[in-house]
Amino acid sequence: MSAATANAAPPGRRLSLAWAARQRVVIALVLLILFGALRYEHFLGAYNVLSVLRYNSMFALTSLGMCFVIMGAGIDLSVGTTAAFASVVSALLSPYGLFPGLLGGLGAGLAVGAVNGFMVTRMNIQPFIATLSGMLVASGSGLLLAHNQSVSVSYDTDFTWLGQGDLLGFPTPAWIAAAAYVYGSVALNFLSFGRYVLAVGGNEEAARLMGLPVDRVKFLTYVQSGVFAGLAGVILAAQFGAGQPAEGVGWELFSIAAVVVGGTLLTGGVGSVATTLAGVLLLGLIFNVLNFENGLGWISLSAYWQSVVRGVFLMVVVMASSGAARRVARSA
Amino acid sequence: MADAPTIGRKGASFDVAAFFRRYAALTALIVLLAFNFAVTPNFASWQTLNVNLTQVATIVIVSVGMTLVIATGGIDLSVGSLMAISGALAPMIFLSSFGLSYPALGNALAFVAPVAIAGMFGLFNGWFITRFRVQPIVGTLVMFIAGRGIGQVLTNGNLQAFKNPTFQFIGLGRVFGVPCQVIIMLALVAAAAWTLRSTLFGRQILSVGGNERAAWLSGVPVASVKRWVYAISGLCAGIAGLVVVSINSSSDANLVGLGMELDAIAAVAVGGTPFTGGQATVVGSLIGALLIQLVRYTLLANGVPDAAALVVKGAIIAGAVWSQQRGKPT
Amino acid sequence: QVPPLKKKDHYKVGFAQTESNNPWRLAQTASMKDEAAKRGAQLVYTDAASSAAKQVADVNSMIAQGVDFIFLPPREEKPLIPAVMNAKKAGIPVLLVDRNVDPSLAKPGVDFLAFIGSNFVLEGQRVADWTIEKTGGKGKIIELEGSVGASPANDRKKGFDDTIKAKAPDMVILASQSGDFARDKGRQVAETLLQAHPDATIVYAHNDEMALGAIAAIEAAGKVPGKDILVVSIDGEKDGVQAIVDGKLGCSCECNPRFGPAAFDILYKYANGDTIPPMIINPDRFFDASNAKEVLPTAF
Amino acid sequence: MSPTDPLLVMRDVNKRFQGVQALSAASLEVEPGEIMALVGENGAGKSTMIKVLTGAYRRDSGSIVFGGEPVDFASPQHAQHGGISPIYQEINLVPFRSVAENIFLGREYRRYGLLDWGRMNAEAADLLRRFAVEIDVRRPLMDFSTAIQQMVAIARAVSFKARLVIMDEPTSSLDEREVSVLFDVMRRLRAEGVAVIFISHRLDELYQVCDRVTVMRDGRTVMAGRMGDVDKLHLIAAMLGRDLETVRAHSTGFSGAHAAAGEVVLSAEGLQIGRKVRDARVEVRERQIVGLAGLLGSGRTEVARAIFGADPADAGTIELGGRAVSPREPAEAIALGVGYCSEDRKADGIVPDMSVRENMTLGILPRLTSMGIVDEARQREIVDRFMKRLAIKASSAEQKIRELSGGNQQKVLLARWLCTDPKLLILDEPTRGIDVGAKAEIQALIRELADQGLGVLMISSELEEITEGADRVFVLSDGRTVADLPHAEASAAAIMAAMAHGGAEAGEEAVNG
Ligand SMILES: Nc1ncnc2c1ncn2[C@@H]1O[C@H](COP(=O)(O)OP(=O)(O)OP(=O)(O)O)[C@@H](O)[C@H]1O
Ligand SMILES: Nc1ncnc2c1ncn2[C@@H]1O[C@H](COP(=O)(O)OP(=O)(O)OP(=O)(O)O)[C@@H](O)[C@H]1O
Ligand SMILES: [Mg+2]
Ligand SMILES: [Mg+2]
Repeated sequence: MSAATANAAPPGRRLSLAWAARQRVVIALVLLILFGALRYEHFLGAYNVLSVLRYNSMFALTSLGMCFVIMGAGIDLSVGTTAAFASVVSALLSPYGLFPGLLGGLGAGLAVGAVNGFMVTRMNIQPFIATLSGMLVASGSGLLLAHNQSVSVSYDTDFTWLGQGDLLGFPTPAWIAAAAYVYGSVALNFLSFGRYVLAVGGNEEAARLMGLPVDRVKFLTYVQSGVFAGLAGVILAAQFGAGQPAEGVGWELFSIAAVVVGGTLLTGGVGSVATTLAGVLLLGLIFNVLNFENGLGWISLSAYWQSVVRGVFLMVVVMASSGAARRVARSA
Repeated sequence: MADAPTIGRKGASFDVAAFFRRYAALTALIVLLAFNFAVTPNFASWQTLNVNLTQVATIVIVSVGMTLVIATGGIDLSVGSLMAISGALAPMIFLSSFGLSYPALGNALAFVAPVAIAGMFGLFNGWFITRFRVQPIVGTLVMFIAGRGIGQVLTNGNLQAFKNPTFQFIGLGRVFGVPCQVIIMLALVAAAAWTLRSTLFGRQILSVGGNERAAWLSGVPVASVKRWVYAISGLCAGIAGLVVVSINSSSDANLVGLGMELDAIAAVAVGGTPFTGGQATVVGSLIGALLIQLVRYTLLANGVPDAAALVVKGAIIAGAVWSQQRGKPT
Repeated sequence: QVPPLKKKDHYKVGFAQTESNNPWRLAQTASMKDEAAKRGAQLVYTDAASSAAKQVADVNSMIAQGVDFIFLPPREEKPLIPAVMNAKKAGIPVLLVDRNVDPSLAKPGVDFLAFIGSNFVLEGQRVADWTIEKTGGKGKIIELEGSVGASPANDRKKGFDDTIKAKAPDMVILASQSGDFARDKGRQVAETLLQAHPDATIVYAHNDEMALGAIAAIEAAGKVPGKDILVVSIDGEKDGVQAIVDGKLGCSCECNPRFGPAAFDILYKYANGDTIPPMIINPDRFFDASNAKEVLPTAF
Repeated sequence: MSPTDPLLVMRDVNKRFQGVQALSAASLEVEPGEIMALVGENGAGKSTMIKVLTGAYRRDSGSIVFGGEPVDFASPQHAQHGGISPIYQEINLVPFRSVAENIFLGREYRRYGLLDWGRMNAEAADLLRRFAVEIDVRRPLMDFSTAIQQMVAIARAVSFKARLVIMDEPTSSLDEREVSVLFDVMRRLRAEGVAVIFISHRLDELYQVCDRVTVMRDGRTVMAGRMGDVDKLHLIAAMLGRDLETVRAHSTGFSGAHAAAGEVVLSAEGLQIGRKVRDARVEVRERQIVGLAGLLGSGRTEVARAIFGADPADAGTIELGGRAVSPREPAEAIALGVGYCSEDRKADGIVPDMSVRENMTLGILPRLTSMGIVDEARQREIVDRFMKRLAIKASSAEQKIRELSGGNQQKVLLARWLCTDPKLLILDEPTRGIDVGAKAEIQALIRELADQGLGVLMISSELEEITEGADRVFVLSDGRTVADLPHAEASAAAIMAAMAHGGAEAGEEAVNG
């Protein structure tokens, strides 16, 4: 989607819009946590906090990859099925140990990412369509490899530690995601790669004329997204003890929403790694809060009302950040 | 800007290869037809045509609206959910006590109201996107999530089974032997193609997609054009929802239109409409949808396993869009 | 050992449904909710939206909320093991309903209280047996599978296919493709397969919804379901049984979703200190023309 | 390579786009350490020549020798490594990123493998100071005016330590002071032995700095010589391909009598818009061209956009034809008979993938429509008329506008407004980036339209255009109208004095002086 399509606002206003959105997501997250802490017993209990972190680390990883792709003005619809495919590969390799399983998953993600990147940069296919086919191919490959069934991981090796284990009292997957976000933050702010991604997303033509290796940068964002999705797949396999070829449905939309709620523009060129994480936690906590709400027994929200509530919640977050942006733009 | 090497490309003389590359989807469609005539058992029959056309109709109907949305540089993820809402509403209307006591009125209302309401939700998408300057993917993602929930809440998730020949004419009826939904599909394609080509609204859609700020400064009512485009997409989805439930004699808000957004978007892309907006071909979307449908038919009829079919489908979509890309003059 | 359950007047129980997108699941949820209300239990209900991973997270949130007992229909055999183990660690007994987990990884009566449900493989076998008897072991079959990767789909296929192979060497399965357990998709796939294999005489669908779609497809192709082509399926939902009454559907093996009463019975028995058998198989009925009319009111 | 060998030799370069032969056997030779002017009409192929050189386009045939070696750069990146540093015609930087980043993108400083922001920011600030630009280099580029952005682009190119710097119309958005700073930099480069290719439509500038000149026409190189040996008329004659006499007759587009002004069409008073415009006043009458002068950033565009309803004013009154109005949207202003030709062609003007025909009739489309259907016959008729009248160079009305040269795009946009038959036409830099020939034509056209009754509000950074063309001049300084001069008093000196000093007294001074 080209820069001109999103809205008629001048670029200055759009930047402050993104900035305001970033403040808002952190405030919204804090409010949601406060709400949960005050309303529900055990909400901030160690068990709940740690299991929420353990579970959402997968989405944190796919969203991080997505964040870079979107900052480069692309999109990656394949993250969910790539994770599923990678979970199958790593489950199949898990009997050989932790590292073979890990590398297998990463390799699978890398392969899908490379195919996506190739389609986008070499074949000139629009990212939405390119990664849509990547999504179908990854899903099909996973199912073929797994013969349509979940693949058991080996409990004999320490592979499952990657998903079920702890390190210093914290879930291993949460450590992995945290490390990835530290890397992401450094890469965005202190490595040429991150700056090139922003430049390419901000004005691809200018970046090309400035002599930046545009295609290589775009290619790498897709590869990186694939690798992070692969890592999420490894955690998926390790955490649930099985490679699951049919998992990952809707992960891409979750990730896109998290990235956007985190104040990264879908048109590219502006973004933040830290608030993407806030976006992930915000959207992830919504599920948790809804579960707790049902547990109160006052009202039993059916799954259907939950979808409506989630949709409305996303709408409110988006609206709030847009309203805040307008106020900021006026006072500036 | 980076233009393909132009060495050796002849401007004037007719280049057969270039022609086929330009019309890649059509070419692929023809090739696939030839393949099927040769390989697939029992392919050469009217019933095959009938099966394919009736199956593709809903995707095409949705693609028509989607093409217009994409022409403005937007995208509509909510179409499947709007199909579910419309599909849920129709039987609720004619099965209600009102609908049962006044069948004629109930049936008429069952056609009009769900489509109109889907259109209203589409209008809401457009309003949300223009009023809050939300990127279309996110703007329609809201309705993608909430819309199906609304459909499910309306029916409490229950499946509504019915038998109502009048209403089901839209999915099962035939006019001069042509299935009703095929006629609707062709009419919508023709209307949308004509709208894009010859009407003020059509030109405004393309100018908004081509350069929104320039269009606005030239007096094009950008926000209203966008709202209408999403409303039309909602209307198309509403019609498609009616077609689906009437063929099945049942409405299941959980499943009606599930995954339709990606099918429709793929059809539009394979048909040659770029996502950047400003250019669009509705007939292309029809061809794109037919191609995807025929691929699915071919794989199913030849017993290709479902998992492998996913891989093939992905490859075909990418391949078709790719050759389209190459055939385009720089 | 399975964690014990204290005697209480009012229990707080969790029910971690896997999805709510088909009539079968809806009936199951309704049955659980009704029964909970009847017995004065507070039900913590979650919906995993077809994701095994989310189902585990849902169970974890139940554990965090301190429920007394968990009813769990595990979406898949292996990925739900952590949920079972976490509950055990937290001292909460778990009753698996309608689907089982991998017995080599978690054992009934040890890691979780018990399994209650149907045997999907057996369902496939029963339908195959009925079909063989009805047709004299002759016919060409089109099979409509459930969702790719779903365990009922895999098991119902295995039960049926193996039985056909073993007992009716004259029968062939011409084609077997997924219809996603859905009427619309089932109809579309059936239309295509019937077109490609006009010689088919039998359609076996993994659930009634797809069977109903197939019936529509057969009629659209100008053939008569039940006469030209025999349709058989599983589930025994109301529309399906009605189709048997109408002569369009040959048979349907019941797979009863109304788990509520039996599941809560087990809970109270366990709290009483009774021993619970680790595997409880539902006495599913079998519907065909002989009994369809009578059972119609009791179908879900 | 001996010192006398040329640095760059391009020979027999051909480049064809779909249907357009952009370059045919064009050639260009540049010596080390010289400033080479490259001139030609719009669409002559100057930009294409540059893009072929830097590998942004691939040539169809021809040879390029750079520094004694035959070269074939595959991309701008390669050209940059090879020692060629270009500034392209449209400012091509990344708006969201900081100024320092824009300067250092592609060759960042690192410390311990990480980006060294401190050093980059410091050096960027130093570098810009050489261009007399003092700004916070950590802020995003888009926070700054077009002029500053252009300076940043120039600073970036110069800082590459290249052997050849190419500037494609860098001055079109710079004011006089900034231009002279730029020229100093160019002279310094020359002193350091760096060659410069300088493209500009402002011929006077060329004489100030350039050593030699190459003239292109219709994709061919038609002349090359020492700047001092070619006088301006000869240069124009070569560019246009006409003889000297014709050129002489055409030298100023605005010559001719100033007709008596009629009724007031626009009167705006006390306009306040955001923080940039605080108290602006303009008045335009029928048959009158009103100039709006001011330094870059003085708020002229804002005033124009407010009258047009694009960014509504916060305070003040706007009267059109004697009726108080407050258009909230361009569509409303258009309905009231106002047209606005914006300064940024690419962002606010063209719809790139649409044809010339569609672009031209975008504003008038509702009027060509009955029952929602566009009357194509009338559309074509109008388009044909204006293509002839403005001498628009395009292969046909169906050519995509993005394939046209900048000048011809501008003509199409002008036609877009002319065909709506407005009462008031606001032109924001109407001749920016337009060659002399077309410029005179457009100016004559503006005059002609005004004489037929149109009121014109013309924003221009070229003083000549204002002093010669305008019947009345308003000068904006820092968001205030500081002077209101009739044609007779609107000398360049008076206008500059008003712009420079600002404030009411200064305006008076200028009027009196
Ligand atoms: N990408 C393109 N596609 C098709 N035609 C093009 C393209 N770029 C340039 N042209 C054509 O090539 C010719 C030369 O254009 P070019 O931009 O080089 O002119 P120019 O001398 O730089 O003009 P100006 O002074 O207006 O910038 C023009 O006729 C133009 O229409
Ligand atoms: N912060 C900003 N955000 C968005 N747009 C801006 C901002 N500042 C200026 N602009 C727009 O950029 C354009 C150029 O502004 P500039 O600072 O050159 O003012 P100007 O007085 O209109 O200059 P000129 O003398 O070129 O007409 C105008 O269209 C203005 O509306
Ligand atoms: Mg140029
Ligand atoms: Mg301006």
